[in-house]
Amino acid sequence: MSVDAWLPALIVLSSLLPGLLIFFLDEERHALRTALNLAGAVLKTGLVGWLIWGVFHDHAFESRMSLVPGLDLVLAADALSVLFVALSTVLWLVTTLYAIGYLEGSPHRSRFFGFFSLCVSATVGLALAGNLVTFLIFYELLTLATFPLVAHRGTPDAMRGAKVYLAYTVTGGAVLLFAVAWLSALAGPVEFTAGGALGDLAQTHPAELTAIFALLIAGLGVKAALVPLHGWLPQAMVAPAPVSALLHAVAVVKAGAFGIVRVVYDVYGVTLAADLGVLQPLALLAAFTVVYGSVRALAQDGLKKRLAYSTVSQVSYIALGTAIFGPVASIGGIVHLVHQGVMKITLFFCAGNLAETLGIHNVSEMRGCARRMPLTMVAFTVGALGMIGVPPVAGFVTKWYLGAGAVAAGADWVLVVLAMSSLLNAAYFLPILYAAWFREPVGPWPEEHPRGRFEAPLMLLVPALVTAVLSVAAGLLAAAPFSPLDWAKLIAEREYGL
Amino acid sequence: MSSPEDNAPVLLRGIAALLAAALGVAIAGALTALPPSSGLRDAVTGQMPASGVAHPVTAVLLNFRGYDTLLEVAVLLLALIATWSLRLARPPAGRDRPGLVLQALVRLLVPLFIVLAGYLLWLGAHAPGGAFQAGALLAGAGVLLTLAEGRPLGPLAPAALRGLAVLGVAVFLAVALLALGGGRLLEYPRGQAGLLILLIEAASTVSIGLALAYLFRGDEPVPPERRP
Amino acid sequence: MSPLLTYGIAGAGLIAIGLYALIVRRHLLRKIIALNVIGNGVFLTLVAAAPRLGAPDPVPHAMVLTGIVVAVSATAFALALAVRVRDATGAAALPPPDGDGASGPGH
Amino acid sequence: MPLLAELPLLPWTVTLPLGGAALSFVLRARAPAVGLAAGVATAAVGLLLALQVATAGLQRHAVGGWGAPLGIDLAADGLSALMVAMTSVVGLWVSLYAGAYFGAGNQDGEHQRAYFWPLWLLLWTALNALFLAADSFNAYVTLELLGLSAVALVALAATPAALGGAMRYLLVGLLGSLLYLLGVGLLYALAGTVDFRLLAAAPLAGPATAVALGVITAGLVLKTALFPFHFWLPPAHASAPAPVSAVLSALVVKASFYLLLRFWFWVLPEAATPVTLNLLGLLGALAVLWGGLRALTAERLKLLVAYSTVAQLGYLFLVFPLALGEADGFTAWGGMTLLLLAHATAKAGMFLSAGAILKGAAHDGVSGIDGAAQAMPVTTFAFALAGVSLIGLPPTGGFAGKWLLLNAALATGQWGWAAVLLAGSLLAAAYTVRVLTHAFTRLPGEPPACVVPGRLEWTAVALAVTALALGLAAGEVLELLRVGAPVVGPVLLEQAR
Repeated sequence: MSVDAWLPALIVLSSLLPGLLIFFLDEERHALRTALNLAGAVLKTGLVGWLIWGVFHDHAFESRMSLVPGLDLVLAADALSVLFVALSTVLWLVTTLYAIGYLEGSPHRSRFFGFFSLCVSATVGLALAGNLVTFLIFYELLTLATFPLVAHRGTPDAMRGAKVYLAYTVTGGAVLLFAVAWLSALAGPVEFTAGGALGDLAQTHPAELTAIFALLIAGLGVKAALVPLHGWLPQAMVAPAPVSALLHAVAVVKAGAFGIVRVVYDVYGVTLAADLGVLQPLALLAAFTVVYGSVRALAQDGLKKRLAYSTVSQVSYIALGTAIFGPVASIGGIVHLVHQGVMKITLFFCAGNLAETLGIHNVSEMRGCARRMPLTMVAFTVGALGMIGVPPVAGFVTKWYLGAGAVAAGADWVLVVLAMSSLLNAAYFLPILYAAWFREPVGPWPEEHPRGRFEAPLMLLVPALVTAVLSVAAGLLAAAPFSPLDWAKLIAEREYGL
Repeated sequence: MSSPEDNAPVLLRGIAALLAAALGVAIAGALTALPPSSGLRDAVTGQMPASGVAHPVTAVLLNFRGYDTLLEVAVLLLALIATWSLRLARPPAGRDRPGLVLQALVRLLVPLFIVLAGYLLWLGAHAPGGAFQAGALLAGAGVLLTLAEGRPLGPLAPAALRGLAVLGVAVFLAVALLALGGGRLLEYPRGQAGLLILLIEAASTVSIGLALAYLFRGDEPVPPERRP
Repeated sequence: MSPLLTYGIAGAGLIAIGLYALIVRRHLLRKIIALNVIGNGVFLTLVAAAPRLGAPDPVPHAMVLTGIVVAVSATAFALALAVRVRDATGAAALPPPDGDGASGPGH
Repeated sequence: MPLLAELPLLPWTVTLPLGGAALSFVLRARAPAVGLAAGVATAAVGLLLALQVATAGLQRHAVGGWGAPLGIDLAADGLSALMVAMTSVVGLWVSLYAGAYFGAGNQDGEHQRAYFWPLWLLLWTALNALFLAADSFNAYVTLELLGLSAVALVALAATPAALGGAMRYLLVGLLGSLLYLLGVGLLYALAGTVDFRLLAAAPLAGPATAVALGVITAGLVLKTALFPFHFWLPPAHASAPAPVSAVLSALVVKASFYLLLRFWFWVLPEAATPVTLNLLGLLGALAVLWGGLRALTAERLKLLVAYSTVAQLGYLFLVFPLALGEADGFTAWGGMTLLLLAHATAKAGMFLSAGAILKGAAHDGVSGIDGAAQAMPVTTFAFALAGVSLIGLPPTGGFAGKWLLLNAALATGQWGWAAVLLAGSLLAAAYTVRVLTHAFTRLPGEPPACVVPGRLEWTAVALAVTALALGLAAGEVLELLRVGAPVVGPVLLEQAR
């Protein structure tokens, strides 16, 4: 057996094994735990680099294990999975650093980092899943691994949020399971194939396929926080900041969005989905979610809640781009998987820093905070401007391609949605920026946290700055080879058979 | 015993009556529909010479279907262990002094019962009888002794008592496993069947008698020094 | 009606009576007796249903003997358990089926 | 392996625990050591037997050398080998757990220690003997041995609730076995044999056969606690000592269900009609829903787990409409078996972890385990992992089983059963989470110290991990299950494109 058959499995194991080891570490083994975490993250980054190189050169990576005859566990790499794997790997590395700094001195770190690693393993696993069942397995695993993270603080609020989170996701998981089982009963094992895996089933069973599509989207839509299935996301804000960052940027909502992309492109095939007439309703739902999330964000005073509703809105750009038939819009949707990730994680890191250092939890408390924490607020500003779509931050590239794609597909109404959403984004981010940079603080800042040479501990500050730089880089260097945009173009070419 | 009220709701009574009647009718109906047959009678008769005993029921119980009987002896042992595990409260001692008549009767009857048990045990090989009947007689003697003296077996050490209780299962199992060494479980060596069956039955008689007698008594005898 | 069938129908009747009493009667002693009535009905039925061409088939007889020993063992244990239930709960009847509700340590 | 194929493992699987029971009763002071040794040996022989069947096919041993119909045979096919293996695995961990559970030192603890071992080994004897019985009357004797030892083990807890539960359990169990005996007697009168294989070959039909199958089914359904005959199970399982609860829920109820399968799938498959099959499936479906709802509202932790057993048993009954009479019944058959095995290991792990948590808890309510994730993270992990398998989330054995049942339901167009599977999963998720939120709730002040021996924690983890591993080894399990299976077909039904 060649290494190509092992690489996907190794990538999953590189975080799974350290995670399992960490569970059994004593609370006090700080150095060993950190070493394990970082070794896993660095190893994974290296392996993913290898994977990117291989996929670009058309190597076939596939690890396959038979669970039951006819039910295989397949980990494989194609261009789309590599994009998501690379995103999660890089952001995991950054978030791990952040989490080590964030949780210093708090109890139950072994439990936290154990589940943290499991969570990333599940994300990477579902990114690399080569068939629907494998995707389902890691999708459910992700639910399980994130529940203890949301519940980590053990306070009544945390328990309530965790319960709501689980109620939503498990129900969604059951719906997804049902849909996958139905599809498998109809079509046999469904392997992800560029251009669609269902063959001529559409001729014989169009009604069933439409119903299954609706169920699949409903199941995935819970994690992707499509309205009206988004209720858990604002409640899950009780989690510690690194968890929120991970949930919003990489793991949970992204898994749902990624699943939608997979279903449309690699299960149904975009042409078949368009023929069935299921793309239009999906596009409308996504567009509604984009606007709805922004409107709700406007009304939130809690900083993390505002960011949460912003996620509801931004993640639906991905579904929107996917649901518009045509390669240009697809590129916009796919590239936003990455762009939204780096921008949103920046914002959450900053929110965590503000809360940790200055005790700021609400937008109304942010007046003048930029003077006290200029670097953090620079990062925050970059993320916020990116969300609005101001060039040269990455968000602009997304919106550009979405708009151009919509026009090319004759769906001009999407432009209206984009314009509205950008206006709303501006309406709920710009006042924050204005208040933070240009207004006087209400009173003296609390001095309860010891200050070092920098405004915040380095472990908290550096990750935010790194992701901010990445957000700008993804926009500035969009035309460069191996940029997210370049890679998204490669994916679209393969999906549309160009 | 205290008597709980014995009035069940009418609905429950109605359902129960319906269920019971339906079951009874179904069974009776099934019985009328049975075809005539001879069952395994001819098979048993054909193998009687090889069974080591002359009575067909004993042959079935201890040879052809001896494995059932091994488990059955285990069930009786289980009942004893289970009952002892309940730790029933002893009624306060010395409430009724046994009368002279009872004591005299016991002295007369117990030896007689033991002799009769031996006879029944031996008889089982060719006529109705055998270990269970013999054990029941022994238990009768034990019950009389319990009534007269408060315990069936005098001042026997608890460990020895337990040893006697498992004797039937132990000997049965030992014979079965010895046979397994030479072929199959409980496959008596050629010509030895009669003797081995008698051995098993004798050991079982002791254990059955002891178990039944102590089931009558209810609790496990505890040595005086461990009594609370 | 052949005599064997008479026994069989009597057995069926015993089973029916026992089942009724088992469900309806609340006192544990009655329930245990009801079970014994059912048991005897079953044994009677089995002997009556035994193959009946010519001389009797010894196999069902042996089975019934085994059944009787098992029944004796079970009855003895059931009686002891009934006494224990009465001692612990104060009534020789089954407690309500679903004793929910948390209770203190020692459980 | 020619040597393995010739070992007489069938009789040893039954006689070893029986001998161990007798010895542990006589040598009371050394009962834990003797009992544990006998348990380990029995488990080893049981697993070896499964390996023997997997490599050498069907096994049969004519006790006494007579052979059916005159004598009694012991036999093992794929299903019985898996049941014995399940008993071995669960039995091994429960034995290790029990060695540390029943406290030495005080008088009650000493008493429980002394009596647990002989009773538990007799129960193990009964289970192995039942799973290997090729003879329906012999199975009756094992049923009685099983029922009595199980009741005595429940009563070992000696609380009023346990004694009442044990009494009800005993009465129901005795009624069930008498009904079963009646049916076996009727079948003997019809066919002149009680051997399963010969009964299957006999031309059985007519009203007497129907009555016989009816009373057998009624008796076994009563013992399996199928809705609405489940009323006796929760109080008995919830009030027994933890290792006993584990054994009852994991193994004992499966024994009567196993016999039900023997009769319906092997002996009288032609007697099944759509109405009877759907009725059994419907009762199973109601059990899934009712058991799940009651688990959701139960106030005591162990009662919650016991009601979960009622629900999980319900799933198994879906095999009747999904596999019997279907041309490709093996998908559902395999799914049912995987669910059965996964439930055995997961539920045993769940009861063991619940028992360990409650040892240090203030009371036995669900909220009594507040803070358990802090004090006993390992045990909480075991409980959660077991719950994951009960819910049916991948990659556990519970998932593999549900996946196959779901596929069978969808491929044969029986939508209702698929809906039941999903509803049951949601309920299971809800009650598992109910417990976990309590476990994760932080108690004020310093985290409570863990008070139980490590053995109570690790054995529960081992069982939960086994439930997980079942999902990964599902292929091997199904291959073994094919040995002598009553239904055929591919594992997953492939729809003609």
